Formats: sequence, C-alpha cells, structure tokens
Amino acid sequence: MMEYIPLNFPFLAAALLAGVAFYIIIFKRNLIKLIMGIAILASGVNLFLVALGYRAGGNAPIYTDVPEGTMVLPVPQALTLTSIVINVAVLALMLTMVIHIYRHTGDIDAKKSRRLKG
Amino acid sequence: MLSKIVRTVANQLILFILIFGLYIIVHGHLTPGGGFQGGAVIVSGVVMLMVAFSSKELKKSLRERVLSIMESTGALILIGLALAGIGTVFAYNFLVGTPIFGRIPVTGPNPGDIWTGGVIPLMNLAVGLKVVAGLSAVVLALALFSSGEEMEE
Amino acid sequence: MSILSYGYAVWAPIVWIIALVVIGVMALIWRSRGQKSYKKGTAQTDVFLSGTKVPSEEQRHVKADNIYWGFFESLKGLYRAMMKPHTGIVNDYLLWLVAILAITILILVLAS
Amino acid sequence: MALPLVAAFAIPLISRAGPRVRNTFSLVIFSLIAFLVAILAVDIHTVGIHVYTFGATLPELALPGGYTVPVRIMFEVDGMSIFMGLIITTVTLAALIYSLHFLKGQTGQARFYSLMMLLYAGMMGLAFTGDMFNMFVFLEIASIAGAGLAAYRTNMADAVEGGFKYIVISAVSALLVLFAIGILYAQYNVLSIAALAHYMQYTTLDMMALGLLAGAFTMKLAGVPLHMWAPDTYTVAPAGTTPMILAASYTCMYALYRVTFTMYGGLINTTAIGWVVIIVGVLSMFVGVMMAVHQTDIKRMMAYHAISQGGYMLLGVGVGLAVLADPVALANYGRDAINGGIFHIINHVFYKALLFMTAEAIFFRIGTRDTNKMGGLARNMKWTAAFYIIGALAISGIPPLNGFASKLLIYESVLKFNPVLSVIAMFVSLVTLASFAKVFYSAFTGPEMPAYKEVREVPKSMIIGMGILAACVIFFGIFPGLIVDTIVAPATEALINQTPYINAVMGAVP
Repeated sequence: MMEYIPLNFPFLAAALLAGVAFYIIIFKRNLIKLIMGIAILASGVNLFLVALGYRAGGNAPIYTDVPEGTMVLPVPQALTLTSIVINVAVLALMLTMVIHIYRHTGDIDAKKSRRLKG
Repeated sequence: MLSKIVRTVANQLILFILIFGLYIIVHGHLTPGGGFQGGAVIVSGVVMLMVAFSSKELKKSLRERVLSIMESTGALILIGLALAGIGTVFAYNFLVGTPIFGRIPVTGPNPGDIWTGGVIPLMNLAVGLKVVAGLSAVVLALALFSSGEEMEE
Repeated sequence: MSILSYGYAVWAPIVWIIALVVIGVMALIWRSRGQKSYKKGTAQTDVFLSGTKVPSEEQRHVKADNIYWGFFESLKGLYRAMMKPHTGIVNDYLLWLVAILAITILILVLAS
Repeated sequence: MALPLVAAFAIPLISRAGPRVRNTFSLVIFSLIAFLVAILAVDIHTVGIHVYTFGATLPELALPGGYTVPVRIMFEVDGMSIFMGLIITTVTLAALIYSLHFLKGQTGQARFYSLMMLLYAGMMGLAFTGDMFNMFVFLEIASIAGAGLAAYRTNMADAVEGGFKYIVISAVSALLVLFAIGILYAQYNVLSIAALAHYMQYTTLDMMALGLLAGAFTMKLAGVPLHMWAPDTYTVAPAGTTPMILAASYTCMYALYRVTFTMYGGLINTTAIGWVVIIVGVLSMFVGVMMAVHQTDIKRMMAYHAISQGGYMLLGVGVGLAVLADPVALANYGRDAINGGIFHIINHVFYKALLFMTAEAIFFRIGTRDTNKMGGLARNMKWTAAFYIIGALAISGIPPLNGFASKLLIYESVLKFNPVLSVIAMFVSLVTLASFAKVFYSAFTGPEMPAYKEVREVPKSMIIGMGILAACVIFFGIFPGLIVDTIVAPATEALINQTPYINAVMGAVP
C-alpha cells in the first residue's frame, strides 16, 4: 500500500509548511502568530528530516522482534527528536517573553509594543 | 475545577499514565521512546490533572522549588554518568560487562533484553526526571499566568 | 617578539612608544619655558563672550544631541534613507533574512 | 568540556547554601575550566589537531576499520577552534568577575550564573564540534541561554523585547541551518564536517545548502543588512553578558568560516564568494558606523560599532577568500588579510567587551544610558573613565593599542587588493574615533552635573573584570607579533589548508 504514495509527497508537504511559515513570520504582526509561524517552520523542517530517512516498505529501526527486510534510516529520526526537544524549549522561552512583553506594554502587536528602534 | 466524574476518572487514570511513562523511559534502549518521550507522557498526565482540578490546586502539591531541584539533579546525574567514564574517555560506556545493565546484546533481530545498554537506561532515567520537572514547571507557569497568578521566586 | 612583520612592512610598537615618550618629554620641556604669570582662579581664566553674560557651567555643557550638528544636517538625506529600514519590528528582520537568502543562493548558483 | 554543563546545573543546587558559596563555586570551577582550555591550547599548538570521540576508547574508533563514514559524535579541535575557545574563555572569565558585584540585589541570581555557564558551554561546543548536527544543537543552546540572559532584567520592557528579538531570529536561523544539514545528509549520508568535506561534490543542492548556512550565520553574526537585531539585544543585555552575546556572534562567524573554508573549500568559486563577503563587510562597516554616530544611547552606539567592526573582520577574511585560488596573491597579501581579519576578532571582542562594561558601569551608578543626561562623570568614576579611554582609543585604531595592529594588517593587505576598500576602511575608523570622542565629551567631561554629585566609583570586582580586559588590550597592542605568530597564524593556516582537518578523521579512507 505504501508504495503507491509518491515518495516525494512528504517533501512537497514540507515545502508547503515552510512556505506558510515564512508567510506568517513575515506578514503577521501579532507576536503569538509569529511564534506559531516558527512552530510551523520547525514542523516543516522536522517532516523534511523524517522523510529523508524513509525507505519504501522499510521497518522501524528497532531490533526487538522485527520481521526480516530493510529498515528506515535511524539517524534522521534521532535528529528530528533532538530538534523537537530543542524547539519545545525555544517555544516555551518565546511564550514566556511574550507574556512579559504583554505585561509591560499591554499589547502583543510587533509594531505597537516595540520600544527599541533606530 | 470540573465535575466530580472527571475528577474521579482523572484520579484513577493518573496512575496508568505514570506507569506508561515509566515503561517508556525504562525501555528506551529497546523500543521507541526514552527519557524525553516518557517524560512528555508523564507531563501530559500533569496537564490532565491541571485541567481536571485547577492549576491553583495543583500548585499546592507541585512546588517550583522541588521541580527546580529535580531538574538540576536529572541533568547532574546525566553528566555525572558521562564523566564517570572519563578514566577512558568522556561518555565511555563503563557498565558493559557488569551485572547492572551489562549484558552484551545479540546482534540482529531479537526479542529484547532489558539488562543491556550499559549506562544508557540510567541516562534515560535521568533525562526523564529532568523532562518531567522542566516541562511541568513550564506548563504550570503558563497556566498560572492565564489565571492571573505568579510562580514564586 | 613585539614586532609584527607581514611580508612587506614592519610594525614595531616599542619603537613607537619610545618615540611617543621622547616627544612627550620635549613637549614638557617646551611647556616649562612658557609664561609663568598665568594664574588659575583669577579673571584670567574666565570665559569672555563679547561682554554678554556667560551662562553657568551646567548650561554650557553641550548635550550629546547637539554634537556634530553640522555633520548630521548635511547628511540629512542619507540618514533619512538609513533610518527607514531600521524599523525595530521583528518581522522586518526576518523579511531581510529571506531576501538575503534568496540573493545568496542565486549568486551561488549563478557563479558556478 | 562538560565541566561548564556540570557547573550550570549544579549552581541552582549549590546556591541553596547561600550566595557566597555560589559565587566562590562559580569562580573556582571557571578558573579550572580556563586552566584546562589553556593546557589544551598549548597541546594543540605543539602537537596538532585533536579529535575527541565520545564513548570510544580511542579517537581512531570514530572510523572503525572497514567503514567509510564516521559513526560516532566527535569534537575536532584545530588552530581556529582553539583560537575561538581562548577568546570565549577570557571574555567569560572577565564577565563572571564583573558580574559578581553587579548582580547584588537582583533576583534569580542562581539562574543568571546557570545561564552564563550554559551560554559558555554552547559557545565552546560550537567552536569545538566536528559534526554539523551538534553545531545546530550548540547553536540553539547558545541562543536559548543568550536570549534568557538578554531578557534577564524582566522588569524593564525593552529588555524583554531585546531578548525576544534575539530568540526569534536565532530560532529561525537555526531552523534554516537544520534544513541545510538535512539537504547535506540526504546526499552524503554523513554529518561529520570532515566527512562532508571529503565527499563534497558541489551540486546545485549543495549550493542551496551553502546559501542557507551562509544566510543563517550572517544573521547571527549581525552583518548588514541582517544586523538590526544586534543593537536591540546588545543594548538591553545586563553587563557582563553583552560581551558574551557578542562572543556568541563571533562564534557564529567562526562557524561560517568553518563551513565556507573547510567544508566547501577548494570547490566554490572563491572569487565570487570572496566578493560577496567583502561587500557585506564594507556595508557593515559603513552602515554600522554611520548609525553609531547618530545614537544617543551609549550601549546602542557601541552595539552599532560592534556591527561596524564585524565588517572589518569580514573584509579581511573576504579579501583572503577572494584570492584563495591565486597562490601568488595569497602568499603576497591574502594570508596577511586573513591574519588581520582573525586577529581583529580577538582584539575587537576584548576592547568592545571593555567598552560595554564601562557603559554598564555608568548605568549601574546613574541609572540611565542616555548620553544627553550625562556629564562630568570622570570626576567621580576615574577608573571607568580610564578604561573607557583605553577601549575607545583601541577601537579607533590608535597606536600602540591592539586595534591598530589588526587594522594595520587589514589596511595594508586590502590596499594591495583594492585601494578603494582600504580608503573606506580608514574613513570608517575616523568616524569611529569621532563618535567615541562625542560620547567621551558628553559623558565624562564637562561640569559636574548636580544630579550626579553623589556618584561613586563602581565596586572592586567590576574594576577587576574591566582591568583584565584592559590589560589584554594593552598587552596585545605592545606584543602583536607574539600573538599573531602563536595563536593567529595557526588559525589562518587551519582555514586556508583544510586537508589536515579532513585527514584527522578521514585519513584512512582513500
């Protein structure tokens, strides 16, 4: 069944996610939306990494009770996990900072809440 | 605070979530999972409690100071384990061949043996500890902010 | 050891310092041969502004905004153009990043 | 190298024992780290490249017999890496000493020291790693810690804003780096820098990856026109950490050089890339300095100068890169240009750190960064004023301080390459001096302001922190030959000649 899905479909999806993310982070002035854009970009990159390691019809790369056959590459999955962990930390930090910005300025618009320019 | 049914179910369910999380952490070197994933499962239990009861209630039992100490301890154990192998090289797997997690695994497909992997299961435990503490602290802090409260410190 | 030689010239700070000290000593000698009648704290050191009343010391201190006024005045156009991109909005920073990425990749692909 | 991490996580525990214990602990453990780094530096300059493989008994096990790709995570330290390591260590030591007193009365000090150690660990990891993916991980560690430090004074609205901007641009550029790593991994199935350099084909996808990496690292090192976050972040970061965030940017510059020289070296069209780097450098110099003259906020002005000085480094290395393919020109002036560019990194980090610290000392005492409101501070803050003069003269390239030595190398080698660029560089230096004279005049000289009659000199630990850096500035100015020969030349050699770096890991592979 899996063979009928075009293999570059995940890459297209990753590109789409990245495109949407870039649109958001450039044109949306709301800081929360900006953070959501970064999260979408992160998922796009993660999808890209996982798709890299996929081999058609492969098994999960675990040696416990597996059938014979090819395995998908484990390294990209490890990379993806690490990057998910890091992104969790980054997102939490960004959200905390937005909370502080909101507390100080009463606004989460990038233009109205800025204090530093020039 | 939600209805009594939800609270009762949540009270019962949290045990299973904890056990499942611990299972994922301990079997990290055999099956998919590990410290972070298992920790995240446990934190999802914490979030469930937070929804069922209120975050104010939860704050009474989960102190930030305790969480902070837990997190630091987890990280210290991890790096301590890595440093313990420094006699040969950093992060050397010095437990191979010892009774604790020391069996050499069979190469190729096998049913899996939990006493393998050397220091890796221990490291998974440490990471799990750190993730549970860190993520709960983050979730708790964000939830408390929305209800207009502050974490201490 | 303290000499920095780079193929076509040499830079020796020690020599430079010695020269500096010699010049300093010469300047001091010259200074000691100057007028001795100059006294601090007398009318000799007061500011004279064509007879008008001199403002107090605090008011005479030129503020940072007013230093190099002529420089900024003559380069007004440049500064107006330069302040425009410095909006301080984080989205604009990322827009610049994407634009530069596109240009860099284009240059790299075309240059090979 | 894990010691800073241990320290970072142990500090919250130790600080339960009281602030004095914590301060002593951080100082002691950091001195130990500095000592270890010094030993490592001596070792590398005498023996050669170090490869450090995690979890293996021998470094050679990175490449088990019969394998053609390295299978383990490793650190690879060569002349350039240890050069960055030395810079980072010195700056962090000075910043740590400086912060001891500065933080008195602030809340969450334990976190401050934790984050500081974490930032240090991230930068060291970035400088030492031999693996693209760990480069990403350490980049993120450094970003998170840096943003946390920049937003440390959460009671100020602009501090949080500066930290937020830093984390946003860091997150986006780190994701771009990860994307580029994915592209590279897809083609060669390896992550180690040496192995990538060994197998590099330079296809169109590789070009895209190089473009992504270059763009992302340019963002992080604040090259014009991607510099706008730098003034915001540098301005608000608390004292001591501003120099560290500055050092973090230059560590990203190191990563850029590592990628262009080592990974893609010999394959790219060096003339075209060199000119791109030169253009970015000249733009940075010019825009940075012109914006700096305009500022009235003292730290913001210094931040723009940091951008402008970053342009000098890019200019020097860019000229070297542009003539990399031409052996005659390289021997004639290219090597000196790279020497100058790299020597300028260490000089700039030292004097700019010194200047940021003096600015923060003023802020510490009078509570404002606005030069309009200052005046006559030299009467009461004599040490600060003296350190400021040293830093300002050094940054403007006045002999015999260290800024002159590296700028001289850049001017003269660039003059042989293209005289126009050299003239621009000299003009920028002139405007730099002018803007620092402006701040010196408005802040330190002039009559005593009535509001600041009671201002006292800053505490001892801050003076010591600044003193270390001032001593380095003067020492490097008087003995430039010594420094260039012992630590800068090996770094340049490591950049120009990438074969030893690759062979240290991939030596067994044909």
